Amino acid sequence: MLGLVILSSFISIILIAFKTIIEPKLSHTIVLSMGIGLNAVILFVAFQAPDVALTQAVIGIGISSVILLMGLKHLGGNYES
Amino acid sequence: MSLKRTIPMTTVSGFGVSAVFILTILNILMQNMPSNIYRAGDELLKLNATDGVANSVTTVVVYFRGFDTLGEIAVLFIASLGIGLMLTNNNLNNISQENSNFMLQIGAKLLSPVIFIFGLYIMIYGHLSVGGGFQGGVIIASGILLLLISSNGFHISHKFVEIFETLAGVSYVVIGLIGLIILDSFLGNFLPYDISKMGLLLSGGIIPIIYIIVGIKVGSEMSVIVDNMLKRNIDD
Amino acid sequence: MIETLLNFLNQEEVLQVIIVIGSMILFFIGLFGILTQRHFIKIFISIEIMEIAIFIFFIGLAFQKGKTAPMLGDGITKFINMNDPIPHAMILTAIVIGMAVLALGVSMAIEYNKLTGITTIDKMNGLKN
Amino acid sequence: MMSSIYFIALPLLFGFSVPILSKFGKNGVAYTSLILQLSLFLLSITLVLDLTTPIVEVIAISPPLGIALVSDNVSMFFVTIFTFFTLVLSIYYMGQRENKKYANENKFFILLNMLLASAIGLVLSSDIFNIYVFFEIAGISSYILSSYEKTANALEAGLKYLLTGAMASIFLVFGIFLIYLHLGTLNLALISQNFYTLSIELQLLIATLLFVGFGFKVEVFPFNLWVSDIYEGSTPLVNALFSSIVSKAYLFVFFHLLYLFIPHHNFTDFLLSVGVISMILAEIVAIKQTNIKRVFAYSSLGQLGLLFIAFSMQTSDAIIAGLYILLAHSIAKMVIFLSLDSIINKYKSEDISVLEKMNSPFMKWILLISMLSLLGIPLFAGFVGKFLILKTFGIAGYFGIISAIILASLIEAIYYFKLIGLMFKNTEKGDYMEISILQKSVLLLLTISILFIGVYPFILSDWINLASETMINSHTYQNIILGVQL
Repeated sequence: MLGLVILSSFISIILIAFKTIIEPKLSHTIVLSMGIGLNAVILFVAFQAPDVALTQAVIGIGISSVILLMGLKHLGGNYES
Repeated sequence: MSLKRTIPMTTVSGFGVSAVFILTILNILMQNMPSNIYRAGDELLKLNATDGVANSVTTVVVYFRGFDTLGEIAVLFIASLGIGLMLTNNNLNNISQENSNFMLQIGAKLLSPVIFIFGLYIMIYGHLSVGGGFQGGVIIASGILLLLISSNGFHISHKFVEIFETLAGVSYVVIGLIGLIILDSFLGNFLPYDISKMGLLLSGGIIPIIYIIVGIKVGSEMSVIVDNMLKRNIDD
Repeated sequence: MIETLLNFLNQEEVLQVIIVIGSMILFFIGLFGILTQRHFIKIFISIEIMEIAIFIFFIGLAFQKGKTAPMLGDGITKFINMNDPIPHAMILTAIVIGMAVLALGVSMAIEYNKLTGITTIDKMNGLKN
Repeated sequence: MMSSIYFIALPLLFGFSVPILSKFGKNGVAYTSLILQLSLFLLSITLVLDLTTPIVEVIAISPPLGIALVSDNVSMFFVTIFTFFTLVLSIYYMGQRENKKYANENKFFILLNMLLASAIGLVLSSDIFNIYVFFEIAGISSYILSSYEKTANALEAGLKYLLTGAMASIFLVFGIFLIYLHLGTLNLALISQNFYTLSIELQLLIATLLFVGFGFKVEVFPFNLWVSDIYEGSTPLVNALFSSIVSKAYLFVFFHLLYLFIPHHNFTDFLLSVGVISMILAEIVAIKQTNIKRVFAYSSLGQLGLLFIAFSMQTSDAIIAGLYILLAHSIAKMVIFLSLDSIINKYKSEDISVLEKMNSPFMKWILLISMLSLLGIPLFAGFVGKFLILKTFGIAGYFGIISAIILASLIEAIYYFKLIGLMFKNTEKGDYMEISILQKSVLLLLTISILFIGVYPFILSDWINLASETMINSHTYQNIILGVQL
């Protein structure tokens, strides 16, 4: 099972990352980047690193996305010109 | 050469060069897979058995590589200082001026105590199970964020948070210096640590104390960062 | 059929190959983003992707199949047959540092935008002469 | 008790306790910072005078597993000049504080001390991941310092610095991870002992990653295109810090790692050509510049290229020459940027014609002496290093390099004499420029030291010879660290 979990997480993380880069709408980009973080959490748990997974969950997904969303709000404009 | 012909050529050659580059790096990495050599971490795991701390990641973060953690706290401190410097005294529009919706207000009231208790648990039990000061501090800061965006009346006083921040930072360095004076090594574990108490809350000497200090420091820094970004109060 | 596929995937060598290829592709997606995208937010997210890629690479290759997480609990009473804790500690430090740099960068971008109205890096050329 | 840990612990303690210190009147933080820097300078002097054998300061557990700070001849050389220049800069700032005070001054002092602590940490640390942490502290405080004034230009400079710095740290940390995966240790001495056991492609990959990571900060050729923007956007006071302290710390760490990991001459030609290209290119671009900060930024890049050439040779003589150049360049750039700070504040212009307007005979002569020293005219400090490096390359038979260095000096002479000509032109001058007695004495002290080193360089030769021996010899370093038991 471990191999399958890791393989599928990698496939989804790569697809999401590619979509994140090419997505023109910026708020969608930030939400998609949370998806990258979530898959990374799954991978860290699979690699027996619960501490890193918890840190990635609270910092990588939580606070970073909040900071980026607030930055987007202050920068104004949801689309790339 | 006209522009129409140059652009596809540069794109194609760029892709070609980067493909060769990527394949070379992949080739090097695939031919040199790390073997299961005996690493410094295995030695530390052995040492950890004499330290009385159940979570060996905590021991490594706080004690064996505690100097890195001090530097990391300094990075966070400087970043928070810089954000305060950048985002003060400007007339950015307040993000949540209007009343937030009813569900968010009620949900925040119900959830925030749970989040705070969870954060405190993660912080205090960092040396026994998964988690520790960083994670707990950030969880508490996210609880404060929830309160900040849900209710209009709530605001945190930077002066009040600064007290915690200062005390935590100063006591971290002072504990390190006490170790230097008593044991001749900075951040030395000068409190008694008993192996038979492994798994209890009071075990591991200075390790849980430092991790709680780190938690307080990280929690207050992160709250200030989030608050500065939200621009709810400009009292700095 | 599925049995054999699962067993094939569970071999340690196959896992390592998946980790190296997957994380390197992720790394180069991030690099591609930095080189092609122009908006500040996109650039910061691309940097984050590159960071996550090397974190996965490191934790994945330091992981040895069959060993547990480096802490006591669930009937484990001795520090043997555990994964290496040093990579975990290093990644913890690196994640927090990355977040701090990201937050500072976003706040600088906000302030710069307030003064000039610029949101993309290619328009950032007040210092060229 | 003397210990090298105080160099890092005390600035951190100062930074964390600023809210308490600011309660003691409006000068509390400024004077505490000054006292701290003075005591760190005295501490470094005491440690240098006592230094008979290298001292290893153990943190928590003994070296191969834990982190240790090594104070030997060469690291203490760098620590001494860093503490000295920070002290000088603080005193200079105190001299102008009455008239022009920075906004949020407390934060400026925190950042200054953090930058000092991280530069010292980079030089002293013997653990590669710890070096990464200090790399980040130095980076993040430099980003904030370069956008300290919060003008559009300053913020642009800070953002550019931040983006390149974030890229650099990703490559650096990737290299560190590969080292740990394949060698199982983070200790510099153990890595140094075992690095040759890796396959040659992997060595090359790790070396490339570290070169890219440090290349952004050491300001060498492919990565230095953005540096002049940062110098233009920041205040000259901050430029003095970058030019005299931060880039020197990164340069030392880069070559320290190079000598430890790859102590043979495989990369000498490559590194020499990188140095030559960055030197010549920077000097050529400098001629056309009209912004005075940009001129000196490119001149800094050129001098760093020269330093890069000197250290790339990997021989003891070349390192001696390099250390002389480094010292002379730091002092001269300190003088130039400090006086530029006053000049730009006074005449509100950054064009090179501001030198024409400048009405202060004292400043004129100070600037003249430091520019002549940078050019390498005999009887000034810069001459010793340039002479020694030409001699070394002459003996080794690298005549291409010698002609490149002479060419670069000639180009340098063109724009320096242009600036000197502007200063001594007999045109209508602006208002008379007053500077305080404190600032005058600081500049005078630095200028006298330029002349003193130029006339009597042998006073430093014992110290510098020992430093270069220590730096080149990787076996001694391994023995020092691996011999320690707590």
